[in-house]
Amino acid sequence: MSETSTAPAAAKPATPKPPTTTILAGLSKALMDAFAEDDKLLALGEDLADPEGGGIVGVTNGLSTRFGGQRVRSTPIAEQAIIGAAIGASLVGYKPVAEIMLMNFTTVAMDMIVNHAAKLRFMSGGQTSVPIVIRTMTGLGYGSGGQHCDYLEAWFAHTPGIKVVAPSTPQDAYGLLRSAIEDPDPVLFIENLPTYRTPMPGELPDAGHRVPLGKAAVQREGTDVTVVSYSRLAGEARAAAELAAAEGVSVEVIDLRTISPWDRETVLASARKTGRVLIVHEAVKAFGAGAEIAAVVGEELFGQLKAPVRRLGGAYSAVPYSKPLESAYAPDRARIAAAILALAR
Amino acid sequence: MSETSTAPAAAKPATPKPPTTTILAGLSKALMDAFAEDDKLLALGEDLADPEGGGIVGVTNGLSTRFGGQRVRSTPIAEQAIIGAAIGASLVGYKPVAEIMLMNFTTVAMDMIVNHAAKLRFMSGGQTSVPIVIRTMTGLGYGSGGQHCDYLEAWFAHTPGIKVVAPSTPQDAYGLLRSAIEDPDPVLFIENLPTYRTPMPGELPDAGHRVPLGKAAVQREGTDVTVVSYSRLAGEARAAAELAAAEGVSVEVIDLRTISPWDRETVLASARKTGRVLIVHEAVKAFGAGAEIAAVVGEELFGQLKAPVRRLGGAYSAVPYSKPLESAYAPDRARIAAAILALAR
Amino acid sequence: MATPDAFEPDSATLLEIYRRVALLHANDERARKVIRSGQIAMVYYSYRGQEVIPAALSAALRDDDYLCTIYRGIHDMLAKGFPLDILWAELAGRATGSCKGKGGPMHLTYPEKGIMVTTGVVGSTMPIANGLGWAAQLDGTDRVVVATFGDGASNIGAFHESLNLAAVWKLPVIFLCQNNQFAEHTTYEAGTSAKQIADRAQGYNIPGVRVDGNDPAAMYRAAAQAVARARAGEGPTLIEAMTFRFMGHVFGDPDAYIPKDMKAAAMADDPVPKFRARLIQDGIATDDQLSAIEAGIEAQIDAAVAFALASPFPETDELRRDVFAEEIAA
Amino acid sequence: MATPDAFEPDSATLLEIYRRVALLHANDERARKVIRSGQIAMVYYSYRGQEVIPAALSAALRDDDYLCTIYRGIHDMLAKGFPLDILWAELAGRATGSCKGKGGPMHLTYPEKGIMVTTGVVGSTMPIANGLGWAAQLDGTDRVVVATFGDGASNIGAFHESLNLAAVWKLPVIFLCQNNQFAEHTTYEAGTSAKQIADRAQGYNIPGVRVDGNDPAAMYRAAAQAVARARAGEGPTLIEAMTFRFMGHVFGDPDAYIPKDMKAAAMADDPVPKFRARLIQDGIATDDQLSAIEAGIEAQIDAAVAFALASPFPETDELRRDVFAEEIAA
Ligand SMILES: Cc1ncc(C[n+]2csc(CCOP(=O)(O)OP(=O)(O)O)c2C)c(N)n1
Ligand SMILES: Cc1ncc(C[n+]2csc(CCOP(=O)(O)OP(=O)(O)O)c2C)c(N)n1
Ligand SMILES: [Mg+2]
Ligand SMILES: [Mg+2]
Repeated sequence: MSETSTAPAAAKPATPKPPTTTILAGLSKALMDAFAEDDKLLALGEDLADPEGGGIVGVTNGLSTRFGGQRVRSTPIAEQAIIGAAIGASLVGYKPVAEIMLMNFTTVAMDMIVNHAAKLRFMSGGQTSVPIVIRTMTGLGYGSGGQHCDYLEAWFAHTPGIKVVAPSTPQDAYGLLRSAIEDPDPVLFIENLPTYRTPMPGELPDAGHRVPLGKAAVQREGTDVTVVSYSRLAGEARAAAELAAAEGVSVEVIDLRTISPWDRETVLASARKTGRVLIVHEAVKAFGAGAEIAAVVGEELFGQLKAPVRRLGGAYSAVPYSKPLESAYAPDRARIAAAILALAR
Repeated sequence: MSETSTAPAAAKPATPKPPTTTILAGLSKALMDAFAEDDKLLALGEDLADPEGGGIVGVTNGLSTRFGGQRVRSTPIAEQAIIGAAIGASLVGYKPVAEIMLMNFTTVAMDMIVNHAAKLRFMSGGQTSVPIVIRTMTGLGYGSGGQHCDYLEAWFAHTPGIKVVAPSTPQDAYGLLRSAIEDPDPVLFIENLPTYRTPMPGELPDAGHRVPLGKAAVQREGTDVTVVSYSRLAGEARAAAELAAAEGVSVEVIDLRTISPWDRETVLASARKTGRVLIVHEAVKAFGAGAEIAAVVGEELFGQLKAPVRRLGGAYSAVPYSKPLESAYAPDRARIAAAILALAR
Repeated sequence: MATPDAFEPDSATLLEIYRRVALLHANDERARKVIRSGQIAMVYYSYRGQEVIPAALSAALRDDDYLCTIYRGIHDMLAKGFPLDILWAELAGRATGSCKGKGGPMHLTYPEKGIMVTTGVVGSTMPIANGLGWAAQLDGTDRVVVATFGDGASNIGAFHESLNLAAVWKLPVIFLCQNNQFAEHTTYEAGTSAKQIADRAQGYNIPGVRVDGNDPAAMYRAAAQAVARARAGEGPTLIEAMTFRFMGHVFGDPDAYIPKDMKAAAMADDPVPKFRARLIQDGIATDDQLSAIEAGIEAQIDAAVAFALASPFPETDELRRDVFAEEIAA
Repeated sequence: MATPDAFEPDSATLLEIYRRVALLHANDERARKVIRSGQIAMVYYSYRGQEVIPAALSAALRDDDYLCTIYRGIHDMLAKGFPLDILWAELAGRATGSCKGKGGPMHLTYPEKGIMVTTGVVGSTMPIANGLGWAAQLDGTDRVVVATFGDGASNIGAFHESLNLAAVWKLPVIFLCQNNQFAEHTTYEAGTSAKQIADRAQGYNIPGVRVDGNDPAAMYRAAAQAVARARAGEGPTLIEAMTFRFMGHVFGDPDAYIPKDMKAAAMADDPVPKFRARLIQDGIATDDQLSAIEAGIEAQIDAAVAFALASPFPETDELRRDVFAEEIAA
């Protein structure tokens, strides 16, 4: 905006810069809008309220000031207590959004998440339910080493009773978080830390925007190869598709958005069309979420594919510190593009 | 034995009953033998020492009496403290065998297992290592409901730096536990509780017996269908193979024994031979360990299989209490046999 | 804050506590009988010997107060008002059970009486109880929450995180440790470093009270004082109620790890007949009155067991229900 | 047990403590300078202001004692003898680093000086320290183990489980809480219910000591007493060492959540120049002597940084090494 208004009158009219926004802004607006609409919403987590800076990255900035310190509470460093408090409040009508700062710290709260949040509806025969959202951030790229950036979505996808969501755009971040909050069951909501502030195309959606859980997005249409991904690497897959396009390969890019339950119909329809599927995630490849997708595609489209289903994922090691190792650890656009070309060949 | 000695002299000579033993006996002997050979071995866990009954099921019965209460220690109910103590002692030359009573209780120790035990060798650049064994039991069949019998092996198989083992026979229980103890890295050792005391063919191996980690067992040869399984369901698969044989289908049964790293060569060789693969586990099917195996078989043998790779696994729910539901939850020999026949058709 | 004496139970309260004790006692006897008879197979954690604790506690609670309890918690739930018929149907795994047979004895739930969570994981009542307390705070009600747990559970991380959070947030939660002196087969001393568990309260700057849980009046006073404190918005209390479990850890446990004289002494001091005799001696009730109460209870249990055994098992379709709000596709 | 006075540091010890303080101080200044200069990019948790704690502690330790420390732990490690060159090479992610560049600033390890674990997960030093203590017990040595952690970490489950186990097993472990009054952006009061963290020791029936961690003599006395107790087989001690972190939580933290006057007061009371002035005033060292020590340290750091920056990065093959003892196939 400032660009057009400050342009000298004589200059040729500046093409307006296409609007951009960020995932961080999408998440923050989703929380603000949702809290404004439903006074049963709560938020809790370490450093989450404004006296503590409104969240270590600022996603919840302003929330406690606007909605009060009783509804938006910073907690001690005690992840079992955080998830337990969310569960308890949710059993009697509240909708807490709990934050586990980094996904690796879910490891100290797995009992609450897996044995309790995910199971209480079933074990109580439907008498109680746990409509909570657990927001957590992760992702490599800033040299945090082995204990701060794992993608552990496969653990939770393997856990009946909890849904798993991971957006890759600001608009999806908004729409998925709103849907996760409205969902009657627990949702694990995975945010990529390194791309929080990356400018991405488009504007922030308005308050009516929702992205349904369980529905993938075909972010780019193509005919030769289907790439299935989610979270940050969906963005890398889109970039890789452009690289492949330059080599004459037409790529369809599917962002799963919801990892569990995942959108079989959309993936299978695309796979049927292209006959070639590549699945990409930052999590360790072995026993990762991609394995389930590959297994289902292979089973459902037996004899109909033109090539084996391929997977790219994180290396089989802890995430390394040193920059060259960290860069080599997970697929990037170049490696994805190379895999696409190899598949198409 | 008593049968032959008490048989009346005049009766026709009784065919000697083939010897049987149990997984429980195999595990106990493995611990006894290993402790006798290496005084760096330690054991710790809840109720594990003899004053506390030598373990809630008796696997460690007699161990503390024989090797002393300093080496074999009962602990408070504190799974993080248990695994932490094992890790610490292992860093400086001891080889602790830690027990997490039930696999669902690994949920309170995931940080120690995943962020520490599995990663310290890598993160220290090989300066330290964590040669521990984590024994844990699980499995449905005794009405313990939603929080006491999950199979969570897929979580650990997805974690670089820790191996995952699950025997289905007394001899393998012995040989795998000895190998796990001797392994220089952390091993998660999964024991099936309901079959601890089931009489199984064969005798207890002697102290030299080892089953190498990472090596599957072809427990039954066949030509039409390959069934890949482990833990209790490997036994059900063997029984199912007999049922299928009666219908004229020749089944090869592979017991993986080690889930991570799993024996690709053996599985792929069998799959190449039969062209039809069924993977069976008690864990939830969705995003289970079977998905990785199906994905790899589908990828490696693309175009060479006669039928899609099929998987059977636990239902997508918490484990139910009520007997009919519990029985319906996981595959049994009848369902496995039906799946084999459907595949072979 | 009023002293415990301000919470002395009157005769009517003591009689009401006894009614609950008698119910709990009879139900435990019956459960073990039914298992022995083979009518119902279940993993059963007898609370025999611990009846007075929840009976006295619940007399200080309202129906709309919340409870989170554990595998050894049927006494807690019955005292709080869990209906016998759907309890027994659940124990028998029937479709008519409170949880449609899906939960079983370790996961009994009955929100109508505030019985929100039963867990089989040691320590896990406490983090969830805090959330219920937070809700009560937000609602602006004076509801209180009780989280019960064992002595062994006081050594697990969830205990610590929960008491700290409850104290910092001043939550209306009562942390009730039923110290039966054993955790499975492990003695108090082998697992627990504190001289007494109540000492741990100091680490959270909250009241820590040790009480003879088998003494109805003492237990009532301690509970009522903690309830009053919570209702007044003054925050959590840790109660350590001393008791003993007569039947070992789980049904069938030969309990060789319990010193014989310790067990004999505890059983000789059985709180149930002792309380009964006391009521008669103090003129609060006659033997006949108590016998009538007990007979009524037996009849109710008879009916509940019969209801349970006559009920159908759930359909296997139930595996697809209650995983999420929406039924899962077959 | 001897009183703390029995552990009064002599002049030589105080000078040795200062040598370490000066090293820690200079290294932190350099680290922030190197980051600002862009020579090394890293997530850096400055310990500026907390130098006296590990300097005094380590003067009471032997090389063969064990240490488990945290992301904010470079001061602990340097004081324990971590070599500067492989420290800096690791910070720079080089193949010559102590962990071949794989661990980085949050996972520094150097077993030769007993530096066994550095963790980035709050609370996780403590469970592992117990295992090292168990090993020392089994070995029959009088080695001790120190687990350091922050005030915020005293609220997580691992703290509780670890102190309890250490107390029950009488392990030679010192639980050293560096209470800098903030956990990330959260104040002590907003996260911690105890009046003081040392109070929590009572829940484990072990000594709990609160000490001014910025006072070299007081810190040394507390540490030496705990070490003596551990070496004598009398079990663990909880030390709460009061301090302040001058640079916020992580490099770049604008620390708006810290009350300005609180920070100003703390920085005006900077323990490093204060200690230095004290040594001169007490005639333990001259300004020149101390300046010479400081200059020597600067030269060592210069050399270490140069070594680091001149070292090669690891080969990507390293991803397959040290996952297991045996290298993983490509
Ligand atoms: C986290 C966890 N670890 C271990 C167990 C196994 N377990 C079940 S009950 C029990 C003993 C609990 O003792 P206590 O807390 O004293 O309660 P009590 O059974 O005596 O009532 C143990 C160890 C469990 N259920 N959960
Ligand atoms: C289990 C866990 N939860 C959250 C975090 C994120 N985190 C890193 S440092 C920190 C604050 C720790 O405060 P304190 O223990 O006082 O140590 P200090 O940083 O002040 O030295 C938090 C919350 C973590 N690393 N681990
Ligand atoms: Mg107990
Ligand atoms: Mg701090």
